[in-house]
Amino acid sequence: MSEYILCFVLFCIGLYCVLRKRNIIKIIIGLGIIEYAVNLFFVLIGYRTHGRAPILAKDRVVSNMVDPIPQALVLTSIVIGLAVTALIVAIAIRIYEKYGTFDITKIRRLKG
Amino acid sequence: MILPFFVIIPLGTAFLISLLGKKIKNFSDLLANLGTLSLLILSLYSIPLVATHKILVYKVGGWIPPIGICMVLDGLTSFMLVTVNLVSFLVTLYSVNYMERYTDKYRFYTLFMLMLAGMNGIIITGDLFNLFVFLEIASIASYALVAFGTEAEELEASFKYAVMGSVASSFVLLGIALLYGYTSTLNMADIALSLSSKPAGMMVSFVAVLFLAGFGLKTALVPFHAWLPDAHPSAPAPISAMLSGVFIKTLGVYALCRVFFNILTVSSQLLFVLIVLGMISMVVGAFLAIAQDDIKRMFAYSSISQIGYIIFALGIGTPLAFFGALFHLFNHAVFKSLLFLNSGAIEYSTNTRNLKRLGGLNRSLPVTGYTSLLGSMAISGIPPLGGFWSKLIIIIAAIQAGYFVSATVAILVSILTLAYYLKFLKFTFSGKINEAKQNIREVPGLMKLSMIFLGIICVISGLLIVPLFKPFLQSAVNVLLQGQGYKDLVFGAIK
Amino acid sequence: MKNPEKGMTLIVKTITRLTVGLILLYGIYIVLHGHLSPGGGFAGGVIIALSFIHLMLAFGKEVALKKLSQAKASILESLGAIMFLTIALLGFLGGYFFFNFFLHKGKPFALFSAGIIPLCNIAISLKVGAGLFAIFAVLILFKGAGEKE
Amino acid sequence: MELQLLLLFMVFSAVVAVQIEDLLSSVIAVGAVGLGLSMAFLILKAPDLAITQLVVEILCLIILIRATINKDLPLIRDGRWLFNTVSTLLFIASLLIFAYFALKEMPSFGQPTMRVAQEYIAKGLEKTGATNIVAAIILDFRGYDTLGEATILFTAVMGVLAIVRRIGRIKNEKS
Repeated sequence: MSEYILCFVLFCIGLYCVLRKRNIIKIIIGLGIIEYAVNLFFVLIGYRTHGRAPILAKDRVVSNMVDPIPQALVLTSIVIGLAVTALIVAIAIRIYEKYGTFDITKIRRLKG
Repeated sequence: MILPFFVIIPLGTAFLISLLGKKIKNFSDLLANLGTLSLLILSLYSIPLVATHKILVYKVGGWIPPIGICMVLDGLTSFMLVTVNLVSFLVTLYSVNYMERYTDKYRFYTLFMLMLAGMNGIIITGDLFNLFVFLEIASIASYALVAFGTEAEELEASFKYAVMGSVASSFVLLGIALLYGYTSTLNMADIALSLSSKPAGMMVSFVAVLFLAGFGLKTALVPFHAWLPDAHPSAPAPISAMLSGVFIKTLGVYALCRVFFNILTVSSQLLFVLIVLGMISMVVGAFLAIAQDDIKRMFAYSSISQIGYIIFALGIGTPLAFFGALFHLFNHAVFKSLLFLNSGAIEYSTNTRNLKRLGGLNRSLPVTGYTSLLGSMAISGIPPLGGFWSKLIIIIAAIQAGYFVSATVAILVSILTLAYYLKFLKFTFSGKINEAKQNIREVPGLMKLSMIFLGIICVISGLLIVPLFKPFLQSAVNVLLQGQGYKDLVFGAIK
Repeated sequence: MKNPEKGMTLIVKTITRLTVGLILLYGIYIVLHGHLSPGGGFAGGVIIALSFIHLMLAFGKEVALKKLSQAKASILESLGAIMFLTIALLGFLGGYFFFNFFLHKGKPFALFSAGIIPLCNIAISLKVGAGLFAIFAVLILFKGAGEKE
Repeated sequence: MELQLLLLFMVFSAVVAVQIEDLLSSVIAVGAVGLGLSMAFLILKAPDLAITQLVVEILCLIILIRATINKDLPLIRDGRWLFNTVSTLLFIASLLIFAYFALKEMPSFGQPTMRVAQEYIAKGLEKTGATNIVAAIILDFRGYDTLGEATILFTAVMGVLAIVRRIGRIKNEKS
């Protein structure tokens, strides 16, 4: 249980960073932390006490494997995180070029 | 089986366009249009399939669900496929000329087809994690497309949208993780089966709240709407049409419907939350729309307001309300894409979209003028256009269910809608023509063609409630109504 | 990275020359053994991309782009994507999209086993490696042309 | 026990990354979170993920440092919006409390249900021929997901290439 809670705390720290910080890079960092927390949560769900990695060995039978599905899903999720980070960093670099700052309170041509 | 082709065709075209688009002239135009046309034909072909089989399940890789991923074709799927692919075909037709104004047109088509692949993937999938993957494909493509013009405002809007969208995706993924931990499966029907054998508890409501936050952000319901009025106007007009017309409906409304009504059994409190959110969106969107001078921003706020109608109707939860919601979804997809394409045409010929600097365009842009008139009349609910019937059904459903106040609000918002569309028409098309805009010409033929098509659909979409065409909509409504029956149908079809 | 045109000091360059081949080799190993041991196409692809990025950071962008230009990387990426889609489409030979169409799955624990899985791994690694390299090259090149200093 | 310590370390680094005023330090602190995550995957018996997370983390770090380095950035201060901070904290706290009660209904840590996963473990080798069950899942049982994953990366690359175009529009000669 404590593992789950700590994982959620990590999620909330990321959320706080995204909602409250006024710097583009900090917001990207916050998104990264959220993504870490979700990935970690997935793997925590699949963990089995004294389990073994889901890879078959040549010479012995492995009986108590951890759940392989979350690992497969998280692999996909990590890639998604990387893709989003790369795209947002590209946008951020362009914004820096146009506005000369990373501070979103100074980037306010749109009123939304 | 046709189902995998809804993903294979757009993906294949996207990869080919990115490989060859730069080298061969006009190749990307041709291939993209062929791709969307074939998708439209396939999606129309899915209607008789659903009518005969009721539900079809395709097992990807030959693995039986829940071991493998399955694709499901039922009434709702077919309805959404027709809506999405109809709009996307007309939009690609329009882009052929419109996107001449931008550089690197082939990249536009690549991203467009990827976004389309994502949306089709979301619609046809029967697996929750797969839904998330395709949701991300569509979202990432749309983040990039919003910034396609690479002006400062567009980048800023895109950044805002990307951050909000990523947070929404994280909420959805967290919800999926919790559901997986709780039920130990990912197949939607299997999750429904597993949940039905467990006692109702906090878990399901927590997951429902997470999904509501995630999909609500993608739908731009009012507390989460801040990104939409920036992102939709910043995109090139064809993309605005796609985003407002079908994107928020696929990623938001469809996914929400599927998850809430077919997988989780949603409590009545949560449905009431939907009603409240829908009503707030309706009112706030309409009031903010009146104050706008930028045509596209006005339309974007209007999208929030109209999505409010759909969510409101879904929250009521009676058969008639579902019917109204889906009917309005289809109508809104048609007329909002028409209006955004019109705004693109206005911008194309006059280089501005500020209402204050326009006027008297009706003489020089007759096609745009008349189709905008049709679109505006349809969205504000003038009989006998499609929009009138869908709003009428929603209001009748609200009265039947006893929500008198909400029904009154819905009528008032409808009048407000008429007011701001009249403002749009008055400032743009009637009155004295601006001196500097004397010698503007009508937009190229393909753009006209796609606007005329959408205008015609606007007029005849009211026919969807006559008995001949009603089964198309009714089968989609039945999917929502059967609720938990979804899992039995899917498992029945596997065997 | 003060001067991305020229690269870093001699020490870094010498060590890079020694290690970059090994990193590339390790990436290829991870890709090919994806179905037997941890790793797989994605991780391997990232390692391959990292080896080129390593080259770019140490020697400057000219050297790295001579080995693999941005346009070529873009084409390779599209090819990888098409290859993966083709493998998936070939599944229709067995009747289903994504069907593992090798009837004989090979001997367990052998390098040539598991049907389409190693082929998919190779396609993914091609895609991932070329794609990430393209992203990185673009971000570096962008800086060279865009900012004032 | 070591898992909890690692998680605490990650939470601590995350707080540092969020609160520190210097951007480069912040990026490096988030790198620490990522590497901690990689170790956590190893402890949780997910070697595939550990490798992937490690290499992805390195790449992310390079990209992020690329975005921050060589720019004279002022230190970040925020604080004026006290009310907003309090309301955000309240929102997050209510989310945590809600999550706590929901998590009580989960199967407890270390005992997953593994209804569908059992099938993969039992039949994975026989049906696909791959000894790495994770590889068998991502490329055979759920290969369609991986097609989506590859497409996401492709989309991101196309998106980056589209966004960094120097000239987005062809200006109309009249205006």
